[in-house]
Amino acid sequence: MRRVYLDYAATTPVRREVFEAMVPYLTEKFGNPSSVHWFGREIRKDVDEARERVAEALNASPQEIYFTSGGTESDNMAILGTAAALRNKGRHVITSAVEHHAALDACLSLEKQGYRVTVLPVDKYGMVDPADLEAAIAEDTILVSIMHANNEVGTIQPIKELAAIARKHGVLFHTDAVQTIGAIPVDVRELGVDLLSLSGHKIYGPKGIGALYVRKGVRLSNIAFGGAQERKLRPGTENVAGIMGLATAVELAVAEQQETYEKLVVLRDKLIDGLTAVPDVKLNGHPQQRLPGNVNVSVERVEGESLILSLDMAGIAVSSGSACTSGSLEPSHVLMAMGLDHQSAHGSLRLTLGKGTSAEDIDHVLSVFPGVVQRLRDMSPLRKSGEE
Amino acid sequence: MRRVYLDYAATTPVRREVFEAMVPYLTEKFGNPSSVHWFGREIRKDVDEARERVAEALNASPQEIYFTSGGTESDNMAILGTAAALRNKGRHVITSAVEHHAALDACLSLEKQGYRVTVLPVDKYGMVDPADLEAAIAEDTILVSIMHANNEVGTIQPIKELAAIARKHGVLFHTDAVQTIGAIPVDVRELGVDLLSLSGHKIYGPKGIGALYVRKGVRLSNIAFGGAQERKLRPGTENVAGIMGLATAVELAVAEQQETYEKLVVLRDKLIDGLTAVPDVKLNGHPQQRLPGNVNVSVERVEGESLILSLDMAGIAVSSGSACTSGSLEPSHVLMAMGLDHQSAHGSLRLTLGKGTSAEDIDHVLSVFPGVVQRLRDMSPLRKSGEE
Amino acid sequence: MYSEKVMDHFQNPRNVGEIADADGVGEVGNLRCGDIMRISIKVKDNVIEDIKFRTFGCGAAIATSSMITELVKGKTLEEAEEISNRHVAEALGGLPPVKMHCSNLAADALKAAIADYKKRTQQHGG
Amino acid sequence: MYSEKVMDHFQNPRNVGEIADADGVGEVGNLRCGDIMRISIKVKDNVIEDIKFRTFGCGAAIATSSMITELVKGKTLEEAEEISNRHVAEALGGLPPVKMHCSNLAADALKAAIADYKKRTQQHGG
Ligand SMILES: Cc1ncc(COP(=O)(O)O)c(C=O)c1O
Ligand SMILES: Cc1ncc(COP(=O)(O)O)c(C=O)c1O
Repeated sequence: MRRVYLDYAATTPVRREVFEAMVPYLTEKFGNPSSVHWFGREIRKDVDEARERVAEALNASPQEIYFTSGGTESDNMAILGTAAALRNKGRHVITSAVEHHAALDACLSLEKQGYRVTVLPVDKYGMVDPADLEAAIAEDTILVSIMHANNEVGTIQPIKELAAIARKHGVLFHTDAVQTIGAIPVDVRELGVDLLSLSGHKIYGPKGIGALYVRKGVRLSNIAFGGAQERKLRPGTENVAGIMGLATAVELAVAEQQETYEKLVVLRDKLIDGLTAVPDVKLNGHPQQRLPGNVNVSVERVEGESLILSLDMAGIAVSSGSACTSGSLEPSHVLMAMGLDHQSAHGSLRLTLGKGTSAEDIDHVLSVFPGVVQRLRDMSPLRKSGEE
Repeated sequence: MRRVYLDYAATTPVRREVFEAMVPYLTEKFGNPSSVHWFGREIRKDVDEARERVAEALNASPQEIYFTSGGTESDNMAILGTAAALRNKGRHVITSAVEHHAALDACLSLEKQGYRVTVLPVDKYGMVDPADLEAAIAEDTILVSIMHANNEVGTIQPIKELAAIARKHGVLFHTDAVQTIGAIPVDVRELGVDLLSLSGHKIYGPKGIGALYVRKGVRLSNIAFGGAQERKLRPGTENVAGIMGLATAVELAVAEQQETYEKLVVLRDKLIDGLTAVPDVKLNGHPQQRLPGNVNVSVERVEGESLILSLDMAGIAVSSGSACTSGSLEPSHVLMAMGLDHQSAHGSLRLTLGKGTSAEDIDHVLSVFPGVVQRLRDMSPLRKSGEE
Repeated sequence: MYSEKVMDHFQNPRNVGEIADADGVGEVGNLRCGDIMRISIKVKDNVIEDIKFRTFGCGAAIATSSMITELVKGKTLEEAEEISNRHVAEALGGLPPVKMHCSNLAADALKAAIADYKKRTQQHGG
Repeated sequence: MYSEKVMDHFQNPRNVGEIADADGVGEVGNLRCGDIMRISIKVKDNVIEDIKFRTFGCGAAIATSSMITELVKGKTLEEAEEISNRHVAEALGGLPPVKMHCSNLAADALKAAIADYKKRTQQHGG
């Protein structure tokens, strides 16, 4: 069966160059970078170099890069680490309603410790209004965390503008750039952010590795305890192979960003046009301020998981904001925050494009999609007003 | 130059079988185990199977195994997770003075949150006295965390006895088994522990992966926030390649434990005899209750880092509890807790044996060691009483 | 995630549709939770002669709907009423724990259809 | 971790030992911190004619000891006194940040030896 993978926002295959960068560290180069002897020093040098390469790709300096176990830990470290470090300065944190749970839940967890958390609303495209941020900043605000682009609907936030507002008020600004590295430009100085999270496995790197950019001068408290690794901020023997893979992945993603963008946008728009040509299929997310690889649609009168499964049986791998894919009863908090009704939220479908996506893949999906939708609609008790 | 690696307690090379178990997950098998479609389901099945294999090796059940980013995170999760879950039951935690910093510092961090922490002393061999534990348990004690065997001096604690005392008082018991898997038998039911940490890179697995055993019925609070992975206890996309590698590493380590033990003990004792034959070189740690691969000696009148460097220049990789290897001014908290004087603590040397160690390696070390010591002693202003 | 049986019923659902002159119709679920099931039955001599379903819902919801129609076709009303969520899940070779609520819905929809039939016949009869 | 220069001085330390009939001896550090340095000097016409060290300490401690003896040999006491920790570290091509305290010790030991020499000559002279 022809298999078409359109779930690059969930995870990406490790690219050849990344795999090859990792292999030495899973075979002969096995030392512990904390060791004083040759076996350790050899690795320390390589890890330092990897840090430099990641820094350079983001326009940061090496001392501003901390390696973590993934995007989730980066978000947690940024949010919980600054909140703890600044607890005597203030206890108010601002985030948005469409954040990834790694950021949103980290923020909300602070409520139990007596912090106030403001969750900014978004418009129907999933966009935060800078005026809302301006209005939400109070005397005791210490941190704003708003993602660079959303993983479900692809909406790109006006981070530069938002970060400038925070800076004006002397408030730290964190952004989750897990979905934007390699998709759109990510330059920490240009964006003007204080903290920025990224993850390996979304950019053709390995799973279980990520990084956090922490601007020089920003102090975090430890959220984990142990050895002195990562300048005492992130204890635990370094995932050396992962770090080497991440450096290569970040470097290549950034180098190829422009080219990737141009290629994907064309395929994305072709896919959007084709899908929304089916009756009662509507695009979710921002029509322009959108990740080049993201397509998110709501298919009326059909539930998302049944759509995924049907497409999967046809060899097409996609995902959904349907509650039933998450094991909860509530559908995606992102779609709900955008004001979708329950039917549209349950009937959402996310198709995300990447390096391996071809025009033939899109054609294939568009040839399969109408039949799958029709079949499920025939099975559905919901009817279009006026129908039957 | 002939290179002899005698720092297996710091980290181990990834064994061939482990590397091969990982490769598919760094190449074609790239799906996200949380995905509903085929690419995800394929991986979910493999991760579930890996969990079963780890569980079986420890005599646990699969639902009792959680994958983490390493030994440090496992220790943190066990200690901070139970402390938070039981905060309304009591706020007293007991640990020992020779724990790894990942456990000790996690315990001590609780003091800031209003917990009491009792740090049990050890005898001159680094051993905890069960009577001390019995005496320390109070009404409000919720957790005891004592390591299975020490990473610096190799002393094996009487965990079964210690855990029984905790159980008798209805107190949870955690043990850090990072150094014991594959070295001595580790059976969670036989040991009678509630929580047990392990790490991949100490057992010929990859760095950046570990696991925590949590006995059925023991409830932990989240210490990280995000997705629903690892039954909502440990969020973040799974390090799939790491998990597959870890499962193979644990399985092989346990299968070969007896054989490894028998081989290493012989080499270890030969090394101990040879080193301590040099004047004023004394063994640290327990003479019998000792890891099969651990040798730790104090070399009087010589500082540890200078010893490591000198041996390193001769191609021999070892480590030290010297302050100067850790960048602090205080030497190893383990050696100090055992009552060593500053000179002996600063002059300690750890040589740890493993799979690759041969009798020729030991001979080589023993042929180099006396000269190196002599040279540094000649350079030292310290003199044996009566000398010069 | 799903058993082969579930996938078979999802892929080839039995008895999809609506009985035009049904003797009883039951609809349960709501859009909030993302599951709606409608079951219509044709009853003759106390036996479920025909049954059809329409479902908006996940794979498990569709499979349990399909399975329950197979299980009760030809059964008496009393036998049909005894069919529980557990039976449906078992007949499907098990369901993932997070999906158990879907099998509730199928049995509930069937019960609602039988209740509707009884109400109608009581009205007719009484 | 260490520069090549540091490793060279560690591996081939210059001027190790003790001057039997030294004009000044300085010892600094303590066992608690794991560093002890002893420097002995021979002075003629206000110039450091010979210098030797003995050090118990890490690689950096030994290398800085060795380096400082090279730096001051043949220098006047005034010139020698001007040598700071920074100079020693720089002459070694830099030291890791955590090791900077070791270079303090070397300069301190030299200062102590010069002070000892001055004390002795003052006693003789006065
Ligand atoms: C926007 C965003 N943030 C954070 C994460 C978490 O990253 P990881 O899976 O590496 O922990 C993801 C992906 O799952 C994501 O899409
Ligand atoms: C006893 C012990 N516990 C915990 C750890 C930490 O494990 P990891 O480096 O995988 O975080 C180590 C090793 O560094 C160890 O030896």
